Order: sequence, then C-alpha cells, then structure tokens
Amino acid sequence: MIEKTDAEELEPLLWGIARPALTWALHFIFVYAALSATCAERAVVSYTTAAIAIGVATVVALVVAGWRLFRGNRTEFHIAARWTTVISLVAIVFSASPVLLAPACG
Amino acid sequence: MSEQSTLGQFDSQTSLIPAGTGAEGTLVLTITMSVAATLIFLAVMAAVWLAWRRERPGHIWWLWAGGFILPVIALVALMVGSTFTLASIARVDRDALVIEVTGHQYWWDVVYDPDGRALRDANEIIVPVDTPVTFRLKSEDVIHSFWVPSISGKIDMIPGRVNELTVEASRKGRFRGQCAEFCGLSHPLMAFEVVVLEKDEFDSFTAGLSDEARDADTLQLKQGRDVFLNEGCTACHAIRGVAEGARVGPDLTRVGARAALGAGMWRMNVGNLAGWIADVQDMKPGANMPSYNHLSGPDLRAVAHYLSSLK
Amino acid sequence: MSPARIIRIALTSVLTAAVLGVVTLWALAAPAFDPVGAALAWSKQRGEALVGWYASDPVAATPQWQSMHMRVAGGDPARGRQLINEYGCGACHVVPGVPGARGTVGPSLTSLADRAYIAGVLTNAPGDLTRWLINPPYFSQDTAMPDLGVTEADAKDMVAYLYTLGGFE
Amino acid sequence: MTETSNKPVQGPVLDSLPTYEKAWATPPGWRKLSSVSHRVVGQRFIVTGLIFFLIAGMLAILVRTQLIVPENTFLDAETYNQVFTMHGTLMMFLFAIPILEGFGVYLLPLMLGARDLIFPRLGAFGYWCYLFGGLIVLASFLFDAAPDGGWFMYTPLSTKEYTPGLSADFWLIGITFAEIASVTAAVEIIAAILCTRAPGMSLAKMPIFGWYMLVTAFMIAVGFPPLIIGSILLEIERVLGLPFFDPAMGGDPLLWQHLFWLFGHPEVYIIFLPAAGMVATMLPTFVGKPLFGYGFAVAAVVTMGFISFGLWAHHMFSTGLPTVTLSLFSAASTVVTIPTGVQIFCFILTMAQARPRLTVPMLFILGFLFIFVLGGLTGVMLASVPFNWQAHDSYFVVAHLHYVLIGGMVFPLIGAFYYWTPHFTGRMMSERLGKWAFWLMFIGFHVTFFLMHITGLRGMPRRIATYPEGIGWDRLNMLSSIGSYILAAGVLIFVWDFIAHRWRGPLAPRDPWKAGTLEWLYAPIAPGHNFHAIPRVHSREPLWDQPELLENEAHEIEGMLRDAPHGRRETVGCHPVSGEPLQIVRLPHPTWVPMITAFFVAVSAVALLASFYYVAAAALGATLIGFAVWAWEKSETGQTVDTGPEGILPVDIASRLGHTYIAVIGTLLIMVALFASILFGVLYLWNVQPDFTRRAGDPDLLWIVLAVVAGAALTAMAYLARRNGYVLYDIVIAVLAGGACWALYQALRPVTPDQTALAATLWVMAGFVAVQLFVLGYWSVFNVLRKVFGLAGKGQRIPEVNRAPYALVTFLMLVAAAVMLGAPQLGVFA
Repeated sequence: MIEKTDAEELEPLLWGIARPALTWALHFIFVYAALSATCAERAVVSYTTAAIAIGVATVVALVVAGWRLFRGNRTEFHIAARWTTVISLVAIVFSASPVLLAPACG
Repeated sequence: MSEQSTLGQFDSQTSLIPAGTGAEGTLVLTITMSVAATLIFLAVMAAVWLAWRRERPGHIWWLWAGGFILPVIALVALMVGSTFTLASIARVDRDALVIEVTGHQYWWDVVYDPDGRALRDANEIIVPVDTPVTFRLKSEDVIHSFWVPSISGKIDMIPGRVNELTVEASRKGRFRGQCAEFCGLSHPLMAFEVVVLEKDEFDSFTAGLSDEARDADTLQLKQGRDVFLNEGCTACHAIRGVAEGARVGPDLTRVGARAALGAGMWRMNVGNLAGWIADVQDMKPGANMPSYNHLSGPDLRAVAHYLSSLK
Repeated sequence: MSPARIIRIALTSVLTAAVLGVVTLWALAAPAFDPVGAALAWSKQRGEALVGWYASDPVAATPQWQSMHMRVAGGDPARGRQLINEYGCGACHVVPGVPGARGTVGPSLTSLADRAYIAGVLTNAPGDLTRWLINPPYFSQDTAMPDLGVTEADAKDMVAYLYTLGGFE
Repeated sequence: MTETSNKPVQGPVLDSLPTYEKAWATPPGWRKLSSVSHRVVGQRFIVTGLIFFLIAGMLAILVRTQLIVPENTFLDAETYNQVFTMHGTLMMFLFAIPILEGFGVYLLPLMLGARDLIFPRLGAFGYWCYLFGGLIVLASFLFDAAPDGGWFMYTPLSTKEYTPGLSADFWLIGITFAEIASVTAAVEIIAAILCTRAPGMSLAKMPIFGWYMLVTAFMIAVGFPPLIIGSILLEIERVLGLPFFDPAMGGDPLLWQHLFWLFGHPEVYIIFLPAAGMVATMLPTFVGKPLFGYGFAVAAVVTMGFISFGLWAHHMFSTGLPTVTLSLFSAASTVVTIPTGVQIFCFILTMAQARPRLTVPMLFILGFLFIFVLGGLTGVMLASVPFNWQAHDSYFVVAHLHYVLIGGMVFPLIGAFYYWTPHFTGRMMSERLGKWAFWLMFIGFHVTFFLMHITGLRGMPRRIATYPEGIGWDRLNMLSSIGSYILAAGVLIFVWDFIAHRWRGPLAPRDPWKAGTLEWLYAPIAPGHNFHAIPRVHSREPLWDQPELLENEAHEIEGMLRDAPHGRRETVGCHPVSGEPLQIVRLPHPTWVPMITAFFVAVSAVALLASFYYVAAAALGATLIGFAVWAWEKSETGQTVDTGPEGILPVDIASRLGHTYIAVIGTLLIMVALFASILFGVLYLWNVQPDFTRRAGDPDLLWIVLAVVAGAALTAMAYLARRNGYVLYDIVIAVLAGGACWALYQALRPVTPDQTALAATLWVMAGFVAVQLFVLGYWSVFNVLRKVFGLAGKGQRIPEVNRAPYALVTFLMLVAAAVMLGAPQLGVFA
C-alpha cells in the first residue's frame, strides 16, 4: 500500500491512467477524420495520403500511450496505469487495422 | 410468373438457408462465430463454477489469460475473418446487370436496365441465377432497408443518397424480402419477392416487359379498362400502352403476373384485388392510395378482372 | 449426496431435458410438422366418433333435420378454410378462423349458417351457396362480388367450412 | 436514546446536540417535498424510476401479446407503434439512467463519508426536471400523440412531413427536459466524488463504486450533449423549418443517426457501468474478501468509458458508409470486449477467494454473470459487419440488447434492491419471495429472449405489428410471449415484496450483510445527516479493517466536525486526489426554490409544445429569475470552523481545488461537448454536401474579427478580475459579452438560415456561442448586484475565480466559430 498519501504521490499515477486512454481517443478521432476526409464526396485528400497519415499517427500514439509501460511497482494505481496502457495500445492497433487491411474506401 | 407466392411458404425468408453468395459467406461466419461464442460461454461459466467451489484466491495469470490474451486472439481471428468476408461481399461490380429499386412508403418501385430502356415494374424482382446483379437502391420519402435474408445482407435506402450492392443468386426459386428499417404505419406490410430464373427465362421476361400491356379482348375487360381510365387511376398508376407517365403509384403493366398484391402481403387473385381496390386503407392503413369504395358493383368487378388479366 | 438426492436430481434433469427437447423441436419445425396438433386432432376425432356412436343410437335417436339439410356431401372444412385464404375472400369479408380475413367491403360471414338468404337473392342452402360461389354475378348482376373462377370441388369445400360458422355443428 | 420498538427508527437523535439535530431535521408532512437531502431525493429518484419501469414493463406485455399469433388484431398498427416506441423510450430514458442515478445520489455520500451530496438543491432541481419531463412524455398518451417513430426517432420519418402531429415534439421536448436531471446529476457526482470524501480516503482508497460512478458521470457529461444537440436541431426543423436533415437542401438524414448514436452507445455503457459497480460492491460482501484486482477494475472501467465513444457507427453498418469506415467501427466494437472481459474476470476471481454466501442478491449476481456474458458474446458477433448486415434490425438484435440490458442492468439492480432496501426502510426483504422472483425472472427471461436469436436469424425484422402465418416465426413468437408472462410474474413478485416488506419484513440488524463500506456504519435507518462525526478512513473497507467503528455506538466514534455550533448544515471538503480535509462546505437548508424553478422550466416546455411561444419565453425568464433567487445568498468565504481532530478549516475556499471550481469545470466539459457536437454537424455537412457550402451567402468577415476581439478582451478582463473583484470589471465584462453577441449577429446577417443545412447549422453554432456569452453577461451582472447589496465582501471572489475558465472556453469557442464562418470564403478549404 502507498504509505505517503499526499497529492504529489498520486497525481502522476492518475495522469498515468488518463494519458493512454486520451491518446486512444485522439488517435481514433484522427483516424475517423482522415477516413471521412478521403472517402466522402469532397475527397479532400487521396486515400494513400490518408493511409500514410494514419500509419504515422498510429506509431506516434503507440509511443505516447506506451511511454511508461514497464515502470512502477505492484501498488494498485501502478497496476491500473499499466493495464490502461496495455488495453489502450491494443485499441490503437485495432483502430488502425482497417486502413492496413483495406486497399481503398470500398 | 404467378405461381405460388412466398406467403405461407416455410423458410422463404431466412438467413439460415442461403440462396446467394452473400448469404452463403455470411452463414459460414455465423456458424463459426456461434460455435466459438458457445465454447467461450461454457468456458467462462466453468470458470464461474470453479471459482464458486474454490476456497483459495485465484492466480493473477487467470486474469491475464481470461481477460486479455484469449480475448485478443479471438478478436483478431474474428476481425480477420469478417473483414475478408466483408471485402468479398461488399464489392460493387461496375459491369454487372443493374436493377434500380426505389423505396416508397410501403411499396417498391423496380426499374430494369435503368440507364437503357428503363422498364418499370413493382414489388417483385426477377433476377437471373448465377449472374452478378447490382442493386441501385434509392428512397423517395423515408429510410427503408432492402433485405432478402436468403440472398444477401441488408442495405438501407436513404433519401438523397444512392447505395449500391452487387448480389449473386446461386439457386432458382422464390425468396421473400421485407423492409427492415421502421418506416411508418404499414412498415410490417412492406414486403417483396425475388424470383430467381434461368438466364434465358430472365431474358425473355425482360423482353416481354418492354412491350405494352396485354389488350383487353372481352367486353368486361374493355369495361374494366374504361373504368381504370375514367376513375382517375391514371393520376398515379401507369400501364404502358394504355396510360403512360404517372410515377406516384406502382406500374401496373404486368400487375396480374405478380404472385402477390399490396407489396407481397396478399395472394394475387381477383378476390384480393377487388377487396384491395375497394378498401385499401383498411387492409394497409396509411398507404397513399385512397379506398375506391364509390365504384358500382359491376365497375369494381370489371376493373378487378381487367387488372388481373394484365399478365 | 444421498442416493435419493442423486436420483431426484437425475430425474428432474432428464425430465427438463426431455421437455426442452420436445418444445425446441416443435418451435423450430415447420407448421406442417405438427405432432402435437395431429395427436390432439386424432384424439378429438376418436372421442367424437365414440360419443357420436353412442349419441346417434341408430334405433331410438331422431336425426336432427335442422342440421342434416346443412350437410355438404363430400365437403372437407379444413381444405375449405385453406381455399378461402387462397381465393382472397378475406380482402372483402370477415371470415372467423381465417388469419388476416378482416375485409370490410362485403358483409361479415360470422354465423353465416344462421342466415336465411345469400346476398338477398338465393336461399341459404348448400346447393345455392355452392352455385353462388361459382359465379356470383350470374345470380345478381349488380353485386360487387367478382367471379373468382371457383371450381365446383373448391366451392363444395368452402361451403362446408362456411357452414361451420354459426349455430349448427 | 429511544428504546428498541418493533418499528425501525431513523438514527439516534441526540438530545445533547440540540442545534445540530435541528439543523439537519427533515421538514415533516407535505413540507418534505421541499427537502433537498440526498437521502430523500435519492429515494424519490429510485421509486419514480421503478414506477416508470412498471409502466414500460406493462407496455412490453402489450407488445408480446400482440405478437403471440400471426396477423393478430389485439393492437392495431398505430397503437402498436406507439406502444413499442414508448416501451423503448421509458426504459432507456426514464427508468435506466434515473434509477441508477438515484442509487448513486443516495449511496455516494454514505460510502464516501459525507453528510450530504455536494449540491443538494441541484439534486432536487434535477429530480423535479426528471419527474416533470417524464410526466410530459407520458401525457402524450392522453392526447393520442404518443411518439410512434421508434425510440431513436430516425429522420426523415420524424420530421414534420412524415410525423405531422405533436408526437415527435412530445418526445423531443419531454426527453430533453428529463435529460437535464441526468446532466445535472453528472456534474454533481463528479464534484461529490472528487471533493467530499472522508479524511484519509485518497482516490486509491475510494470504494470501487466511486470509480464506477465517476467514470459514468464523465461519460454522461460527454455522451448526452450529442443527443441534446440532435434533439434541438430536430425540434428547430419541426418548428421553424430549418433544413438540417433534408437532403434536397444540403442536409443529410445520417447526421441525425450520427448524433443520436454518438449518444446512444455510450448511453448503454452508462446504464451498464453503475450496475457493474453495484455488483463490484455486493460481491466482496458475500465473499467476505475485498475485490480482487482493484487496479485492474479501475483500468477496465476507465478504458471502457473511453472506448465506448468509438463504437457508435456499429448501429449504422447497413447505411452504406464506406467499407473501411465500417471496419474501423467494427474493430472498435470488438476491442471494447477486453475491458468488459477484465471486469468479469475480476468478479470471478473475487468469488474464488472464499465460498460466497448464497443470499438473494448473490443469486441475482450469478444471474447477471450468466446472462451478461452470453449477451456480450452475441454483441461481439454483431460487431462483424457481414453478420451485422443479416442481423441488423432483426430480432437477433432485440435478443442481444435485452440480454445485455436486462442481464447487465436489471438483474444487478434487483439484487441491489434486496441488498440496500434495509438501509432505506430498516426492514429486510424476504428471502423466499426473492428466490421465487429470481427463478421466475431467470427462466421467463431465457424463454422469451433466447428464442429471439433464432427468430432473428430466420429473417423476422424488428418493430413489426404483425407477421404473415407459416413463414417460420409463429411458434417461436408464441413461446417468447409465454416466456414474457413468466418474466412479468417474477418482476411482480419482486415489486410486491418491495412494497410489502415495509410492514412484514423482519427488522434489519446493524450491518446486515457484514459489508465493509461506510454506509452500513449506523444501524438501519441512519440519521438524516449520515455521520455524527466523520471518521478518518485507512482502507477501502473501513468496517472490516477498522473494528473500532463497529464495536462501539455509531454516534460515539471519534471523527471531525461533530457539532454544528452555529446551526448551519456543513460537510468536509477534501483535496480531490489525496482526500485530506481542505475546507468546510456550507450546505443549503430545505427550500422550495429548486421545485419552483423546475416547474417554470416545465411550463416553458409545455408552452413550447402548445406553441405558445411568448408564454414559453416568459417562463424561461422566470426560470432565470428563479436561478438568481437560488444563488442570492451571503458569501461565507473567509469564515473558519473548528473541526476538532483536524483543526481549524476555512469555509468555501476560492481556489482551483474548491468544489465550485471543479463543478464549473464539469459544466464546461458539458458545454464543450455540446459545442463539439454542433462542430461535428458543421464539418459533417460541409464534407458530405460540397456543392451547398456557400449557396446561402457568406458571413461578414469584419464583424467576425470584431467578435473575436471582443471575446479576447472579455477573457483578459475575466482573468484580471480574478485578483481584485472591482465592480467595474464585472460591468465591462457584461458589456463586452453583449458586444460580442451583437457582432456575431451582424456577422451572420447575410447568411439566410433556411436556404441550406450548413447555413442553419452555422446559425445554431453562433446561437450557442451567444448563449455562452449571455451566461457570462448574466453572471457578471449578478456579481455586480451581489457586491452592490453587500452580499460579497472584499476577499470573497469565488465567482470571479470560477468565471475565468468559463470566459477562456467561451473565447476558444468564439475562435472556432470564427474559423468555421470565415474559412469557406478565404478559400482555406475550397
């Protein structure tokens, strides 16, 4: 259990839990926006540029989300932060998977 | 084509007995997923039963395995399987035969070869077997959904938008379809039938479709045609060669040839046709056709006989 | 676990499994495959035959003239019910027992057997009703009921069914 | 001390603390309606929710009776459509969320160690909005105008052209009005969980129910706005005729579906999470061991809260969206299984630690596990797009949604009723009736809904009043209907037990289930103010780990803030993360103002329905005055209170850790979500209908720049006013807010809103920013009046501190709106 219960100890851990999930959210919004931009009638960007942009965004998101994956000890909030990171990483990969599998808007 | 309609025909509208490439591909997916789901369900219930009887705390790897590793493996398999099935089903074949279906409140306007001779029919779609057919789906009023479970999955018909789906029927016969998106008062009575024929039978049908309606040869049929012309039916309905141009209601050039009446809900015979003309609002509340209950007895009989003679 | 308890559990599980199996089979099967309905109809028919034999004591009982004259020779009500559905009578008439037969164009046919006349033109007798069904306009020029092209055999079965609607069994 | 009578009595009333007991006394008789205590308001939410559940359940029985045989004439098509729409609407909007909020409002202060919910009047106001909104929706039956477009009201069926009557308006206005309760409760729960915890209860030592409700509250704050905006757009289209969804005028029917399901799917997780939180609270009690993997559960809840916002378009797989977008949502829909799986395995591993006691709530938890896991698996099947094309809008989906909603929410809820009713009424519910209710519901449920999987795969579409005979659905539907009667019988037995136990049930002992959380500290029925003294907490299960709490009398345990010397209601405000006491929060006494204000909002809603627009405007004015009267009280910042063991603490501090500041941030989250929904609408229409972009005229660039400049000045002044609260600053802010509104109006004058959907949406966006500016202006004028009448002294600057972030966010919205208005002209996006 955490002996010192003051805010300075817990705050970084809370951010450790929120950061991966927020990263997934931003990444998902980016992927959806990119797909809408390329597949809608207005076709602001071509499909290849959208796919490349999504690929880059995925790598960036994976790094930002998984930054402190293996640090921290066995306390509850470290476990929480680690698991949020793991689930968010899988979610980011899943969000990016359609673009890698599908050749075009279809 | 007025053999037995699919009304009352067992398993005429089921996705479990496929008659099209779309439904076949999906059934494979359905079966594998159902089996996998049952196994996973039994495994989880076994875990619950084990946890119930166990006194000592479980290990952390149970959580890793059950909560994370197994699901990820199962989900990746599911994703790969369904994405490839989707890719094979959701293709739009540019040079396939095109049939344009437009959804109206509670009936279907079908146009064969829309970019060519644009031959209009309604509520019954004739399709050649083993040939890709691209359905071009539109809607005139609210959102409907074009669904023939035996042949392929559903695609919505949304006003202001054209959805396309290429479908290939793999077995001859009559299959029932129904509107799957709630579209108002008589949504439950908005069905249609897909008739799958041999390629040559289909060609002779579309050829026959192009010429004008069958002539009224008996006295009663001539009287029926006059009633049709004078009572204002031509404001909404068109019969090629008799009254052209109206698009509000279904095209009646070959209405007698359809196996079902009122968008696939009643058997096509003189009795139903007379009852339909006289009291549409009672049979199909909310339909846009008024009940013609002011016709005299002989006129009603004459127009009913005339319409059912248009094969 | 005492043996009594094991037997009790085994029994109940076998019983529930059996009931579940029969019900699932029945639920998934086509209407034609109706063992329960067939069994019920068979037992009802056997019961009627037995009761009928006792009631209609060949010597003493007087035949009920009232219902005899409504008898249709060779008419099968079940097939008649199916034909009424086929010919679309439900579009204009209310016909009890036929699903979806709720038309309000023509008169309701509930308790048709009790009526005296057919369409105010013919008497309510099997022969007249059969002839009416075959070609209604022939008997009443201004009727709205069309000539449905009903064959004689079909008309007989339909009349047999129609006469089950009303006072006489 | 009253002697032990055979009737349950509410808490020991200590004669030794007269002012304290008087301060917290609930007014007797009909005056109890003016009570704002979370115990009273919470129980009202729960009972009202239960009544709506029974009404909606009766409607479900009508639906099943109509479908028992083919071509049935029990209900005609019109009535059937009304019945199934109202069944869906009542269950989703007027039963599920309010009753879970009722449990949250009732339990959270007790579990976290607070005397009352942080904003009692806001809770009471929320309840009255929910009750009046629910009554408006129900009243539609009386005018034969019950909504009949399905609980999702897809356009164009729900537009004026195809639903001419008032039915859609009843739905839109009634539901939006009832949603105010959910949104206010969300802000309240966020502030309560973060700011009013017992000393020593850091976020790591908070009961898991707190985490579930915190994530649910954030999901409501972000999830409800898309529907509120969608409803406003549809109501404007029905009343003023602006073409948001008309494809011929540049609109798109799919815009409604996007906005509705952006709310719709998070909503079903908002319904599941509190119920899972109840399971996570009850299960450890019956196992006697703490929840296994608290960290895993927190991670699973947080990630589930986020990922649920990425699934909405799996309701729209068959609308013809591009295949790659379908795969994106299909992928997101499968990934949400992982957090769900983690939670389920946390429950299973908790159960593994010891042999659980098979009480009635435990039975319902096992029922939950059985049904919800099966429902979740069919959900994953539905996530596959090709299968969804066969199963969407068929009875397979009806089966899936009932499995996850009844299994995931109703079963835990009824278990929660059996678990927490002793806390409401002081008497236990009967075990025998509970077991009967469970088995009837369990069997009835499976007979009804398992068969629907097969009916759906056999091609039976949803929402059909009748079906033809002989196609293969007749017998399955008959069995489903028989099953629904068994399920109804089970529910009725539970309801009878819930009513009858008040006089027949045995008296509940102290901590009847041997639970570990704080709400069982007192013998049932705990005193109105929850704790005579708020104890210091050292773990997540205080009653297990601190035996001294249960050994001696509840009112004698040592803690802080024992008395209310000056007769005011107070509770402890804590540091949001560490839970250490930070301030004393003064709470309001019973008052009629929330009820009256909610009544005025109801009057404006009914007037809008009856299209008396002047009466509606007047009623809204009265509501604003109601809020002003509500907030018209002397500021108590700067006073101090001696809390005993924790020393002297200030009252109502004006800082970023204060409860009002956190509540304003919560409200801003909702406002940003509302604005983002409109922004989504603008971008969507701009993207989908390219040739309508500038057809309705171009906004005036000069006025846009002026509006942004006014906004910038406004924000600067707001941050200046934080340090010293001069009246002059408030006046300048009010003037600048008015100026920015005027500039926005001038900028948009050349754009005619009824020409294209994009123009109409731009007007709505500008209107929303104008509302934000109006709030800032109203806030500043109110500040001026308070200072002039001496209610707010020199150092008392809570309003100024809280207004600064509000002004900043309004400025950012102004900039975003300016970009949206100006961009098409400047050719940035062609």
